[in-house]
Amino acid sequence: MPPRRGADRPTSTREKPQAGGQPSTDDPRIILDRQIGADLFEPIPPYPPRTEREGEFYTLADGEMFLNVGPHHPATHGVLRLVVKLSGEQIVDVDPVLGYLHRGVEKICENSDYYHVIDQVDPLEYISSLFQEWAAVLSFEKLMDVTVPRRAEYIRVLSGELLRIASHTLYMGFLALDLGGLTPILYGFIERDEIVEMLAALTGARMLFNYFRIGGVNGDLNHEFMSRLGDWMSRAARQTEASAGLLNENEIFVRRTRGVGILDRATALRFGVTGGNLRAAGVPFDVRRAHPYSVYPELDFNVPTRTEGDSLARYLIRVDEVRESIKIIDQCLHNMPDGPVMARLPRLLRPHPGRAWGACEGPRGMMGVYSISDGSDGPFRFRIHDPSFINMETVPTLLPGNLLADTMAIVASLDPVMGGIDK
Amino acid sequence: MSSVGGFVRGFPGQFWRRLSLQERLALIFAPLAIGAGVVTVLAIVLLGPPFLDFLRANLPLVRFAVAATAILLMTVPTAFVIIYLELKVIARMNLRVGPNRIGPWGSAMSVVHGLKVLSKEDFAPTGADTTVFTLAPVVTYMASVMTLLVIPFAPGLIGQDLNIGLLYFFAVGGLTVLGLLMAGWSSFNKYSLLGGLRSAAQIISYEIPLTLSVVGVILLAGTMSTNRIVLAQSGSLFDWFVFKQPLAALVFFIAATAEANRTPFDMTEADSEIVAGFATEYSGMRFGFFFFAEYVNVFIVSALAATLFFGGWTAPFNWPLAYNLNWFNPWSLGFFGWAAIVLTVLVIGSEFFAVIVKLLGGREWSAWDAMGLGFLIDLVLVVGVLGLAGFIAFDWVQGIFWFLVKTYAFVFTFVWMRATLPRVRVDQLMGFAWKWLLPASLLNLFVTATAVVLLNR
Amino acid sequence: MAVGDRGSRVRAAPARRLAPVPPGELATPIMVPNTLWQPADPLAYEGGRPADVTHLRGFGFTDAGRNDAARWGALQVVPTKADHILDLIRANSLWPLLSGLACCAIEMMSSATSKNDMDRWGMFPFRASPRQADVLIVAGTLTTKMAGPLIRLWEQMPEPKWCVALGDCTVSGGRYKRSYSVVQGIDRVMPVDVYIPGCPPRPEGLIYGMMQLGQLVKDRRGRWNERAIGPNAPDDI
Amino acid sequence: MDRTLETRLEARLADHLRGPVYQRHDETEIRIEAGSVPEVLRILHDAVDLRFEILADLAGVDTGEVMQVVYHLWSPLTSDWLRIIADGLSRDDPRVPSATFLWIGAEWLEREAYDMFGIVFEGNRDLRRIFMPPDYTSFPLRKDFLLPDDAARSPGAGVRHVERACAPAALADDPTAGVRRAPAS
Repeated sequence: MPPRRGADRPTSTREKPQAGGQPSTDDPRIILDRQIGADLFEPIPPYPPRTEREGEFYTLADGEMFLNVGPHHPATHGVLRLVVKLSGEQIVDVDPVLGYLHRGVEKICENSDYYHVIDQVDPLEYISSLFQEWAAVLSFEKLMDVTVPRRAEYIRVLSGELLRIASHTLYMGFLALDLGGLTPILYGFIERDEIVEMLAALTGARMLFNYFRIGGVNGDLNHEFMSRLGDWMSRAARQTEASAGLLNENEIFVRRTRGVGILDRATALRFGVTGGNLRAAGVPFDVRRAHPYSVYPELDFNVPTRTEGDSLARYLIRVDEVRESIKIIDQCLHNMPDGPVMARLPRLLRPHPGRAWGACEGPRGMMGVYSISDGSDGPFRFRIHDPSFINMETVPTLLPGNLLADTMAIVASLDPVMGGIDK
Repeated sequence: MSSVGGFVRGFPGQFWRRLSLQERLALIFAPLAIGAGVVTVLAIVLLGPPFLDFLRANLPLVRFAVAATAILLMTVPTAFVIIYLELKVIARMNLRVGPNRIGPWGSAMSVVHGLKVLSKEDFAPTGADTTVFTLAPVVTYMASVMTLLVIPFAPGLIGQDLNIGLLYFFAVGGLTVLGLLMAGWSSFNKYSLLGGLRSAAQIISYEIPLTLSVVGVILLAGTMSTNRIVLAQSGSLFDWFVFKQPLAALVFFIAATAEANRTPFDMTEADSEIVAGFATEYSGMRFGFFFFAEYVNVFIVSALAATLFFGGWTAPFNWPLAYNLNWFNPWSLGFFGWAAIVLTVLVIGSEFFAVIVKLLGGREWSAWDAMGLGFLIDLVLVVGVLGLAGFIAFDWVQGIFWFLVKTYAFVFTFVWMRATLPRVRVDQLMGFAWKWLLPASLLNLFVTATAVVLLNR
Repeated sequence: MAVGDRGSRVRAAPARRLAPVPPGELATPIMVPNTLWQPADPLAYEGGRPADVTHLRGFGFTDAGRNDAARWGALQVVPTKADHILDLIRANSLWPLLSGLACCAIEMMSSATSKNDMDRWGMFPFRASPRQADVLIVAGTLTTKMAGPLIRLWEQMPEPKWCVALGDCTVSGGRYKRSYSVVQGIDRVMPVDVYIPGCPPRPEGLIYGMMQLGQLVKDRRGRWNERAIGPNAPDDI
Repeated sequence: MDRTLETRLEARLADHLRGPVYQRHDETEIRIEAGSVPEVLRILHDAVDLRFEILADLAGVDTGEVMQVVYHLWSPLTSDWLRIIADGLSRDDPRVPSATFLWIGAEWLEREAYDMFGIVFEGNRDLRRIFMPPDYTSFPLRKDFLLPDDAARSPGAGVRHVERACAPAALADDPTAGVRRAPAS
């Protein structure tokens, strides 16, 4: 039998075992083994600790116990697994275990050509696929010195901001759901469905739009998209305000999130956190402004910033960003230029050998792609940087000291997407 | 010879083959019905008087047995109704449709869910303490059901009119936590354990404000018998205790919400934190018991709130109770008279409506369909008429009506809160109980006692 | 381990029906290491050998399977008509397990929300605990690391239970056919009743699949343990 | 393209640079020795005229001959992304000092690079596999970890191998045979 791993078995809290502990014989697991005459029991972890951190974590003090949250848990947003060390209901330490959704996308991209890569990066940020495509095509366009037509840029910004709103409405809903509220997630899904349906009219897919192309976008705006968008824009502001008010004015929600999981400015910078979580800590870092990449320099919008850095601030930042995105969409619709939506490119893309880094601002932070070309028709190295990965890395810092009930509140307020974290 | 034998053997077969389905049914069931009727009449005539004497001899015992059975039987449909209410109301509040396929407007959905849960595989996880694991749902369910014994549904309709009714209620209702704790401990699962401990802490700390908030009512009514508390509020709308004890009513409602483990105090089965709390490892029938007990609890706390603060079965306005119908004494006809009346009404009415349906519906309605529909229509009408007559004639029908109206208003409020509110944290929950509810109920008790003393002087 | 018997066939295969490959290269077939799950009672499966396959085809017809009161419960004593009625009931109240793996999970939730409401057929609420769920909707890519926990979830669900493979990745590996860490179709590690292709399928697709599952439940007439068993790959692979 | 950044970098990092500062589009690229990573990152982070305070990315690269560790930094003082390539790690035993003393966020990024490439970051206190299972032995993103082609044409007919059991026969004598080479830029 291959070594059984993981802390997902109950462990004795009666004594203080060594790292990779040897619990006492009244451990229920040993009794269980005797009952069924099998040798299922293995200490946790089943191997001597490989790092000092692991040894420190898997050593239980008196009155502490491990709780294995996930990989299947109603509130882990996918297949995240948090091994939580509890004393009572208070969290002592957390060890996130990733990789339950590691699909080897980078390897597949390095074995495909540039067109397939755009399709392969879609399922990473499966709530907001376009931004991962955007980072990829930014990097490829730098590799190939392609200039994108302005109309294509505007269409990219338009669809991207729509998807940002969809992602943020889902974020509010999931945060409320993890706090026990049933209704906001359904209201959020109403908005999200509206948006993905209109994007489906534009791109042909509901979730994994394979829409952006190197040097433009796949198709021009069509009538159904514009009519749906008009319908939605006529009530978007009112709807978002209403669904945000459902939570902002809820005393229980505010009490659950204020002052919880505070991520201060210095820590956020040392972690390299980007996106709303960083802006909630007081750093006005937004790639759209800090390092303009599309037609964003021409557009007028603010970068909302807060200083508290707690869950409530992170939530309110998202609400403000939805307002800003609506402003941006309005401007895009008003100064949408005419012209082609694709640059003239050869069928077979063989850029000169070189390296390029493209980054764009996704709903969760900076999406980056570092691609190396060796002159063939596919990237030699394709590196995907996902903001959720860094956001999730802050969890072992934010959680200890809080109660178990706050675990999911904090994780949800960081807005992780497991597909992006695990690649 | 063979022909005779063939005739003898063939006769019943041929005769049977000639009959239509209805005739066959009639041929089978008519003798059975006649025989059963004869046996029944004989049994009533011969064994009736001594049996009635026996029952009359020890009436309280019989009364208690009947009441207990009736209450136990009544909990299941109550739970079904409330589950359906929750499914549907929450769906509407979520801008959804909710169940609408099974039964009219999906009204059979909860029944189907319940039966499905009961028919699932039922096992205890390896390493669980099987005895405790099995007993826990029973304890919870029985604790909930037993509290119904002192709820007055209508004048005269109460399981047992104990003079310490409220004390009994809180004592027995407190047993619920025992079941939850047993479930959490015996499940061999840390989530279950956390849920059980949470429920213990929560329910025990909310018992105190709950009980204290009721003491004011007891002072005003001068009794602990729920029946007399209701009587003390009889009269008009403004005799209800909610107007004399607003603070107590508020505290009671909040504490009762926590007592029934309802949102925003549903820490014990907080989905997003501890997977399903104490019920994580439960499946099949045992889980069904928990499932029912939760909703029976909702009904019970709603009923108690209506009883203590909203006048129980008393009408919100002065209603001429027991309207005197001199021209018709229902008891003068006796059993057979009533049976004759009901049968004639049903048969004739069914035929009448069946004819109408047949005429309106035309060909696609077969005779049996028409008769079935006619029977349904007639039944609905008869029940409606009888109910109206009963509402006018008997005060207990009125009592049940008003009682259920008030109770389900509260049930709706609970469902509404569940659809609206997030969940509070454990420490916030405890802090609220000890820092706010307890002082409030104590203040209310003090003010009430002072007022009672001053007014009585 | 979970597909150990298939693995043995696989190792036998290439020499016979495939171009010869350098020894050792690309040789090790996928063994989804079922390291987390073990049957609670090893004797109940395959005559005491710790089970490699986690489905019930082999088990349902052994004596242990027939006489396993815990597994069959009351269903053994009720007649078939009653089973039919029970199946009507079950087909109309299918509680999915709230377990999303990847992208398709979002569409799974979307199919339960206001726009297209699964609750109309009683496919709600999503249960958080596998003990109370009827349907395991495997929504999203199943990686080799997640296979063990998923099999464990499946084993924790009480009979009768059904499995729905939602999305291309779960049906056949889909766009991750070439990946080094993805199970090529969950029917290599667990039984599947309904396959719903699409990347991801629309919510209507999931609802249609669930209605098909209800039809399946009715058709089986109480023989819910005779379910179609993966893998869908030919046996001689 | 920020010309002043080039002069600033050359002024600050003259003795660490290995090759000229390379600029293209909105990126500035410098190559350094693996050993000098801590000093360079420290200078870039602290120097008042550089202030590269956000670690945008940390990537491992296997060029077929050598390993690289690539850092991307962002500074409010320049309009360029700064790319630092720690070059010349041996494929047999790639080692590089950790950046966690400056950015604790680099911890998981280095774990990922270790998981995918086997690059050992000295000073990282939690250098385990992060994505693949703990008992996994291969390093998938190395160039000699070959993906099988489409299911129909692959040995095993669609049944995927999880790991490379051993080095392919072709690679036995030449460890980089059949491996795509990096561009010689």
